[in-house]
Amino acid sequence: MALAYLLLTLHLAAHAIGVTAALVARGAVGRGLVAGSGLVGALAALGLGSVCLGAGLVPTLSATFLPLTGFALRIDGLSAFFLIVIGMVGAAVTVYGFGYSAAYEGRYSLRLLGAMLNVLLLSLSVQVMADNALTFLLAWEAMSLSTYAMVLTEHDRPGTVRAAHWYIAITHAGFAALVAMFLLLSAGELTTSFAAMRSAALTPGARDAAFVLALVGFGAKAGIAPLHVWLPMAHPVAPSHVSALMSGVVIKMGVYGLLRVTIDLLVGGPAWWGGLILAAGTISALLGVLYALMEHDLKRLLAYHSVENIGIIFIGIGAGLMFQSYGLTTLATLGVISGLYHTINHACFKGLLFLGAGSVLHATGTRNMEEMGGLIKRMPRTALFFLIGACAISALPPLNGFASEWLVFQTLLGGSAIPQPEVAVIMPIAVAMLALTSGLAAACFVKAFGITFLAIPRSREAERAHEAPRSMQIGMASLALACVALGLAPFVVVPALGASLAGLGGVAPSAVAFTPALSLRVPGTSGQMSAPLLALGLLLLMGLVPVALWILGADRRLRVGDTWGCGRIGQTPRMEYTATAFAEPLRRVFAELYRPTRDLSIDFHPESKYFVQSIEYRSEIHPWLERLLYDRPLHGLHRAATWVRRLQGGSLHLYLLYLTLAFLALLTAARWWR
Amino acid sequence: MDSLFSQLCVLGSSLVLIFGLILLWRRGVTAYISAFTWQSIVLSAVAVVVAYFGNDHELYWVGACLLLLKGLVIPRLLKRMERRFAAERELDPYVNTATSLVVSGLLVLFGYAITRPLVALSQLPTRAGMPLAMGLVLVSLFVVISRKKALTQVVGFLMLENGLALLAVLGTYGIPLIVELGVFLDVLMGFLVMQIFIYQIHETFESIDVEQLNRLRH
Amino acid sequence: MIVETIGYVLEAAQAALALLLAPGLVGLIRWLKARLQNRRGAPIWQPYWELSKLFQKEVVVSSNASWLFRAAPFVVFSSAVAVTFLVPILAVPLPFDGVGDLLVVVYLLLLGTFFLSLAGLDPGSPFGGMGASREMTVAALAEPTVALAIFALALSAGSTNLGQIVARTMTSPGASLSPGHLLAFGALFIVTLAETGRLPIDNPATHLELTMIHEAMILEYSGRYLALIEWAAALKLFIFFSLLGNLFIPWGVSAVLTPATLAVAVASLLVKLAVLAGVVAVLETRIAKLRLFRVPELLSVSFVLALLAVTSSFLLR
Amino acid sequence: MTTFALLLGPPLLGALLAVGVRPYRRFVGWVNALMSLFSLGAAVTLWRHILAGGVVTSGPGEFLRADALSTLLALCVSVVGALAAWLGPGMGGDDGYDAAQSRRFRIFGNLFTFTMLFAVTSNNVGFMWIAIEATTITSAMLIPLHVTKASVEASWKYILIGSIGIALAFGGTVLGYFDFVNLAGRQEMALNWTVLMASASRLHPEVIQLAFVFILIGYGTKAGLAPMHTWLPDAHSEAPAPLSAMMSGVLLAVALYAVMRWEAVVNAAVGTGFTDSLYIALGVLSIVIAAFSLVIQRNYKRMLAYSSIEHTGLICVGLALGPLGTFAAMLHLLNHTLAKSMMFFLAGRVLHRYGTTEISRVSGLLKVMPWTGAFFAAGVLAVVGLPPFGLFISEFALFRAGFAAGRPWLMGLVLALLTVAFVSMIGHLNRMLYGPPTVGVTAGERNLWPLVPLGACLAALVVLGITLPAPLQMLLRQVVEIVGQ
Repeated sequence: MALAYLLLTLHLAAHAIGVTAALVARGAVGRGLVAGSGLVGALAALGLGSVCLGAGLVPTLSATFLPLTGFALRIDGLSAFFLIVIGMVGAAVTVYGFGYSAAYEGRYSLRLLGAMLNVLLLSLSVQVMADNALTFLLAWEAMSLSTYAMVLTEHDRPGTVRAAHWYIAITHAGFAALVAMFLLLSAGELTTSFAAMRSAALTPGARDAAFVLALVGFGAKAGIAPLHVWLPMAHPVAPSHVSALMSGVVIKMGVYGLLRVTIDLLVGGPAWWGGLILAAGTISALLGVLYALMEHDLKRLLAYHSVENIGIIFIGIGAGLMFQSYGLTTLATLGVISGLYHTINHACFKGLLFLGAGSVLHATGTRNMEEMGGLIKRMPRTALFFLIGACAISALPPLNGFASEWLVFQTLLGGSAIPQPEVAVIMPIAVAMLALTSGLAAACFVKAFGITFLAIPRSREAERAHEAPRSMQIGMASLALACVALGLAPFVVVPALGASLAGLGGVAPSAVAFTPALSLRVPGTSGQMSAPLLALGLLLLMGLVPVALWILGADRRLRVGDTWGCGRIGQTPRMEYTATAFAEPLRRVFAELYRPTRDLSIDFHPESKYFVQSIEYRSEIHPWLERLLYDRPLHGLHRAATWVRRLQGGSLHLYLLYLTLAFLALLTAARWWR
Repeated sequence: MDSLFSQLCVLGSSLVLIFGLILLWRRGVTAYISAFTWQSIVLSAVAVVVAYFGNDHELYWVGACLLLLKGLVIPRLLKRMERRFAAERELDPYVNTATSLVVSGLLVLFGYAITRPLVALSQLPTRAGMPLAMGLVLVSLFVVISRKKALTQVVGFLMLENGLALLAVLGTYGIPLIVELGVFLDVLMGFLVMQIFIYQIHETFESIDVEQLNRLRH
Repeated sequence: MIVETIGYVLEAAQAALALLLAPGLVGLIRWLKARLQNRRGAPIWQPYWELSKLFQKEVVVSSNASWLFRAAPFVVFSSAVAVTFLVPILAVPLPFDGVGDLLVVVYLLLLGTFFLSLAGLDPGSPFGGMGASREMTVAALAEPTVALAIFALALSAGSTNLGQIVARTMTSPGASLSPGHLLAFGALFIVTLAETGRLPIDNPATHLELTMIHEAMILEYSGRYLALIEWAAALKLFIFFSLLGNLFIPWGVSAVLTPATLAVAVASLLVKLAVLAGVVAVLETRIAKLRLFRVPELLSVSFVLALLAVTSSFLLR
Repeated sequence: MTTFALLLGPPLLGALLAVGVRPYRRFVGWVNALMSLFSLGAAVTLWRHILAGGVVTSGPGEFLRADALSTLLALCVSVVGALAAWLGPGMGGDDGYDAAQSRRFRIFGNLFTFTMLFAVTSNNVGFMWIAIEATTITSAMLIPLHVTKASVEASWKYILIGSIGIALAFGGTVLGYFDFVNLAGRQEMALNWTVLMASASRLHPEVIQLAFVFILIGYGTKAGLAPMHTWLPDAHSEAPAPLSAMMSGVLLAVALYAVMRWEAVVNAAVGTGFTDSLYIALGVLSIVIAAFSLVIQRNYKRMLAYSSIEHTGLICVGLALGPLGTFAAMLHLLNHTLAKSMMFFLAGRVLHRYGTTEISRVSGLLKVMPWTGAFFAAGVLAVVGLPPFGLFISEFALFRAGFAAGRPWLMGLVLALLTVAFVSMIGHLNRMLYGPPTVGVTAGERNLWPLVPLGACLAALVVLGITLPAPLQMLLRQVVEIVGQ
C-alpha cells in the first residue's frame, strides 16, 4: 500500500514538475524536461495501476480543498486498468514527443504544448481515479481543454481552428450531458460521491435517463457514431504524438466512463441498454471503416479507424450488458473483458500507428497518401513498426488485435444463450457486421501501408524522406513491443482484466475462470485459442521453409530487374496504383452509402472521338449522414438566432414595448396567482 | 367630512388622469407641455387636500415641492427646449388617436382590475383614487411607447412619475418626507441629464426624432 | 503419453498429407474440367511438375520491391501450412485442437491474403495493385458469410473448436441434414469459390490481365517464390474442401486411433475431395466468370444463406 | 461609523477633488486610485466584522447597515471601483482620453461608485431606490465620453429605459410601504429594511406580490433581465472600458441586490413559490435570449454584454433554487464580477489597439498582443464556465442545487442553452485569436502594467476555481440565511 501511495505521489509530482518546466525552460532542455517528467509520471501511473491490480489494492485519497464536494480519489480495479493504459501510451508518447516537437521550435508555442501534455496526462489519471462527480468532471474538462489547446498548436494551418472548434463543441455538449447525468445519479446527495450513487434509490425513468445521458456524453468523447464527426477533423490536425494520445487514450475515457456508470454506479440495467450500446457500436464500427477506406489523408484514415475500433469495444461491452440483464453473468463478464481487452489493444496499436503516421509526416511534410510511396526503403524502422501496427489493427494473428477481436466474437457467439430468439438474433447480425468490419479494416490497411510505404515514391518529398530521430523510434518501438506482448499473452491479460472488474456490481468476475495454461479458453461458449503456440508455430514454419528449400536443393539465384509493364520500358510513379484506385471496387460496392458525386469531362481529339486529349475526373464523398444529423439542426439554430437577433432591432419604442408587456404579464400573473 | 375628502380626492385624481388622456388626442409639443403642467398643478392640489383633511403636515411640503418643481421649473425648461426645436413641433405618433384612446381605456380598466386588492385592503378615505393613479401609470407607459419625439417621451416619463406620486399620496399619505425630498432631487437631476442628452441628440443627429436612433442593433 | 505422441505424429502426417495432396487436387480439377470440355487435359500430377520446375528456376525481383516482397511467400506458405495442423483432416481429437479454432483458421488465411496483397503492391506494377485491391475486396466481403457460417456451426456444436464441431456432428449424424447445416454448407461453398479464386469469381486459368484477381497480384513473382505461392494456394483449396467435407459431413473421420479407422479416414477424405472437385469442375464448365462488380451480389447471396442458416438453427434449437 | 466613512468617503472625496481641480491634473487620478484602496480596505473590515458575528450599523435609526449581503456587494463594488480608479483615464500615458474627458470620468465615475456603495449599505429601501436611480444618472453621463452617434444613442436608450424601469421600482417601493402602513400605521422608520422584515410575515400577500412585480421589473431593468435588457448591449458596447467593467461587473449585481432585499420580504410574507416562479421565468428568458444572441455576434463588446445577460439570468435561476441555489448564485455573482470586469478592461485594450469592436476585423490577437490575447482567451474560457476558473464551480453548484431541488428539466434546458452560448463564444474567440494580424495594426505589447491588476483578478478566479476559502464560505452562508428563507 505504501508503494501505491508513493507511486501516486510520484505521478502527481512528476506531472506538476512537467507543467512548471514547460512554462519555464526553453529549447532542447525544456523539451527534455517535459518529456522526462512526462515519462516519469506516465511510468508511475503504469506502476501504480500494475501494483494495485496485481495486489488487489484499493487505495483512496481525499482532500477537502475542492469546494462543494471535496477532492476524492479511489483506485479500484477498473481505475487501475485504465491507469495502465494511460501509463503505457503516455510513456511512449512523451518520449516520442521529445523528438517530434523539435520541429516546432521557434514556430509554435512549445511552452503551451509541453504544459498541456502534462496537464492532459494528469487529468486522465485523476479522472479514472476520481471518486466523486465534481472531481471527475473537473478532470474531464481539464482533459478536454488541454487537448483542445494542443489541437490548436498548428493554428496557422487551414482547418485547424475549425477542427478544434468542432471538437470542443461536441465534447462540451457531451460534458453538459454528463453534468446532468451525474446530478441525476446523485439524487440530491450533495457530496456527489460515487459511493452514494451506487446506493441511491432511483426511479426506473431516472435510471434510463441517466443511462441515455451517459451514452451521449461518453459517446461524444469516445467518438461513437453519429457523434464521431470531430474525430476525423481534430485528430489529423493535432501534433502527431497528441493524436496518438487522443486516439489511444482520450477517447477511451468515454469507454471508462460508460463502464463506470453502467456496471458500477447503476449496477447494470435492462436489456435495451446493452442493445443500444451494441447497436451504436456496430454502426460505428462499420461506418468508421467504410469512411476510412475512402480517405487519402493518412491521419484522417487512422481517425476513422478509431471510430471503428471504439465501435468494436462498444460491441463487446454492449453484448456484456445484454447478457448481464438476462442473468448470464459469465458471458456478461466475458463481454466486458473483451471490450476492455480491445481498449488496451487499440490504445497500443492506434498509438503506434499515429506515431508512425507522425514520423511519415515529419519526414515528408504531407499527410496525403497519394504523394507517398517507397518509404519502406527510406525509413525502414518506421515502416516495420507501422506494419506491426497495421497487422494488429487488422486483427491478424498472433498480434493483439486478433486476441481481443477473437474474444469479442466468442462473446457474441454466446448470444445463443439468450432465451428470447427475437433478441438473440441480434447477435449473429452483430457477428456478421463485425466480420465485415474486420475484413474491410484489413483491406484498408493493405491500402494504407501499401500505398504509403511500398513501391516507388510519388513525390519529391517522399523521395527525400528520412528516418525518424532516435527518440521517436523508441516511442514507436515500445508500443510495437506492447502490441506483440499483448497479443502473445492473453492468458495473462484476461485474468488481469477479470481482476480489474472485481467489486463492480454489474458483473461477477468470479464466475469466469480462465485456464492459466498457454491457451485461452472461453467457458460457456467453449472456444480455444493459444496465441503463443500459434506464434511459435508460425515462426518455426517460417524458419523451416527456407531450410527445407535449401535441403531440397531449390535454386537460390536471384536477379533484380524491372517491373513488368506490358513491354513498356521505364516505370514511372504515375503508372502505380493509387489509394483512390485501390478503394474503387469497394466504393462501387457501397455506392449507396457513399453517394459519391462524379464529375467527368473528356476532351476529344478534334479529328476523331476515338482519341482522347485529356480526361478530368473528379469525385467526392460527402458524409450525407452527418449532413442530415448536423446541418439541419445547425441551420435551425441559426434561424432561431437570426430571429432572436431581430428582437434587438434598434427601436427604442419596441424596447419599451417589451418592458411594458413583461410588466403587464407579470402584473396579471401576480394578481391572479394562487 | 370624510365623504367630501374622498370626493375631492377622486375628483383630483380623475383630473390628473384626464390631463394624461388629453395628451393622446392633442398634437403638438406645446399642448403636451401645458397638459403636463396642469396635471402637476392638480397633483399638488391633491397633495394639499390630503394634507389638510388627513392632517399630515409633511404633505404640505410635498405639495409645495411638486408645484415648484413640476408645475414651474420643469415646464419652463421644457418650453425652452420646445422653442429651440421649433421646427419639429409636428407630431406623428405610431398609433392613431382613436386606437390610442381605446388602448388607454383598456389600460385604465386593467389598472382598476389590479388595484382591487389595494382598495379592498386600505381603510383610508383616499383609496378610491388609487385605481386612477395606476391607470395613469399605465397610460404614461403607453405614451412613452407610442410617441416618436424625444421630448414627448420625456413628458410621458414625467407623467409616469406623477402617477406614482399620486399613488403614494393617495395610498399612504406620502412616503416619509426625507425620502420624498431625495426622490425630488433625483427627478430633477434625471430630467436635467435627459435634457443634456436631448441637446446632444439634436447636435449629433440634427433632429430629436427617436426613430433615427437605430444604428445599434443585435 | 503414447497416445499424445501418436497424436503429434498424426498431426504431422496430416499436414504432410495435405501438402502432398494439395497440388494433386488442383490437377484433378483441371483434368476433370478438360474432360468435361472434351479435351484430354494435362495429367493430374502436372502441378507437381510445375512446382518442381519452378523451384529450379532463378528468381527475378523488381528493383522497386522491398524485403516485404521476398518475405511474403514465406508468410503465405507458412500460414497455410499452420492451418493444416489445426483442421481435422483425418482424425479427432488432435492435440493441436486447442491451439486454434475455426476463427483462428479464418484469420490465419487472412494473414496470408494480407501479405500477398501487400506484395502485390510492392513492385509498383499497376496489375499488382489491381489484383491486391480486388483480392482484398473479395476477401472482406466474404468475411461476414464465413463468420455467420461459423456461428451456425458453433450454435449446433456449442463450440468453435473444429475437433469439437466434428465430434458433435458425428455423434448425431442426422444433424448433417438439418436445414441449418445445409444452408451453411451452401454459404460456405460459395465462399470457398471466392476465397480460392475459382469461377465465377476469378478464373484461375486466365491470362488476360484486366480480368485477373489472384493472378494479377502475383504477376511479379517467379521461381521458388512463385512455387511457394502456388503451393499455398493449392493448400488453401485443399483446406476449404476438407473443411466443407469434414465439418458438415464428418463421416469417415477417425475418432479412435486405429490403423483401420485411419485407413477409412484417408479413403473417405479422398472420396470427399474427389466429389467436391467434380462439383467445382462441373460448375466451372457450366458457368462463366462474373463481372467484378457483380461479385458482391453473389457474396450477398451467400450471406443470406448463412443468415438463414443461423436463424433456422436458432428456431430449431 | 469610521468603517462606513472609509467605505463611502473616498469616492465622494475623489469626485469633489475632480470637481475642484480645473483643468484636470494627473494627480487627481492618482489620489483617487490610492483612495480607492481605502474603500477596499473598509469593505474587507466589514467582512471581518460580519465573520465575527455582527451586523454593522451606523447613523440615526440605523441609517447605514451592513450585513453579509451588503458586505458581499460592497466588496464587489470596491474591487471593481478600485480597478476602474487604477485603470481608468487620467493616470498619464497615452490612453486615448483628453483632460476634459478624464475629469468627467473622475467626477462621474466616482459618483457612480459612491451611489452603488451607498445603495448596498443603506438600510432604508427608499434611499436604496434613490441611490440606484442616481447610478443611472451618473453612469449615463459617462457613456458618451467620446461623443459619437452611437454613444449618444446608447446613452439615450439607457437613460430612458433605465429611468422608466427605476420609476416602476419606485412604484413597488410605494406599494410595499402601503402594505406596511396598512398593517402597522405610519412610522418614521417604516422604510427601513429591518423594520419591514420584522413584520414581513404579516403583510398582505396580494399587495406584496403586486409590489414585487413592480420591484422585479424595475430593478430587473437595471440588472439586465430579459425582456428589459435591451439597453444593456448598447450601453456596454458604447461605454468606455472602465465604465463597461463597472456596469457589467457590479451595477447588475447591485440591481439584483435590491431585488433580493425585497425578495426576502416577499418570501417572508407569501413563501418562496411566487418569487421562484418569477425568477425562473425571467431568468430562463434572459438565458435564452442571451444564448441565441451570442450565436451570430459580430461585436466582441456586445458579445461580453450578452454574456452578462446570460449570467444575470443564471444568477436569477439560482436564486429560485432554494438555499443551495442562493449560495451558488451568490458565488456566481462574485465570480462573474471578477471575470466580467476583467474582460471589459481587456476588451478596452483590444479596442484601443485595433480601433474596432468588430470581431471580423480583429485577427491574430495572440500575435499582436500576446499577453492581452492570452488573458482575453483565459477570460473567455472563465466566462463560459471552464475549469480551473471559479465560474465552473459556481455553475456546478447551481446545477447541483437545481437537481437537488427537483427541477431536472429546467436544469437540462439551462445546460443546453449554456452549451449554445459556450460554442458560440469559443468560436468568436478563435476568430479573434488566430489568423494573420490585421493589416495596419502594430504588433507588440505596450504598457504592460495594467495587466498586473487584471492578472490578480485572473488569479483570484483560479483560486476560486480550486478552492473556496473559509471566510468567503462563511460570508456566503450568512447571505443565504438573509435571503433564502
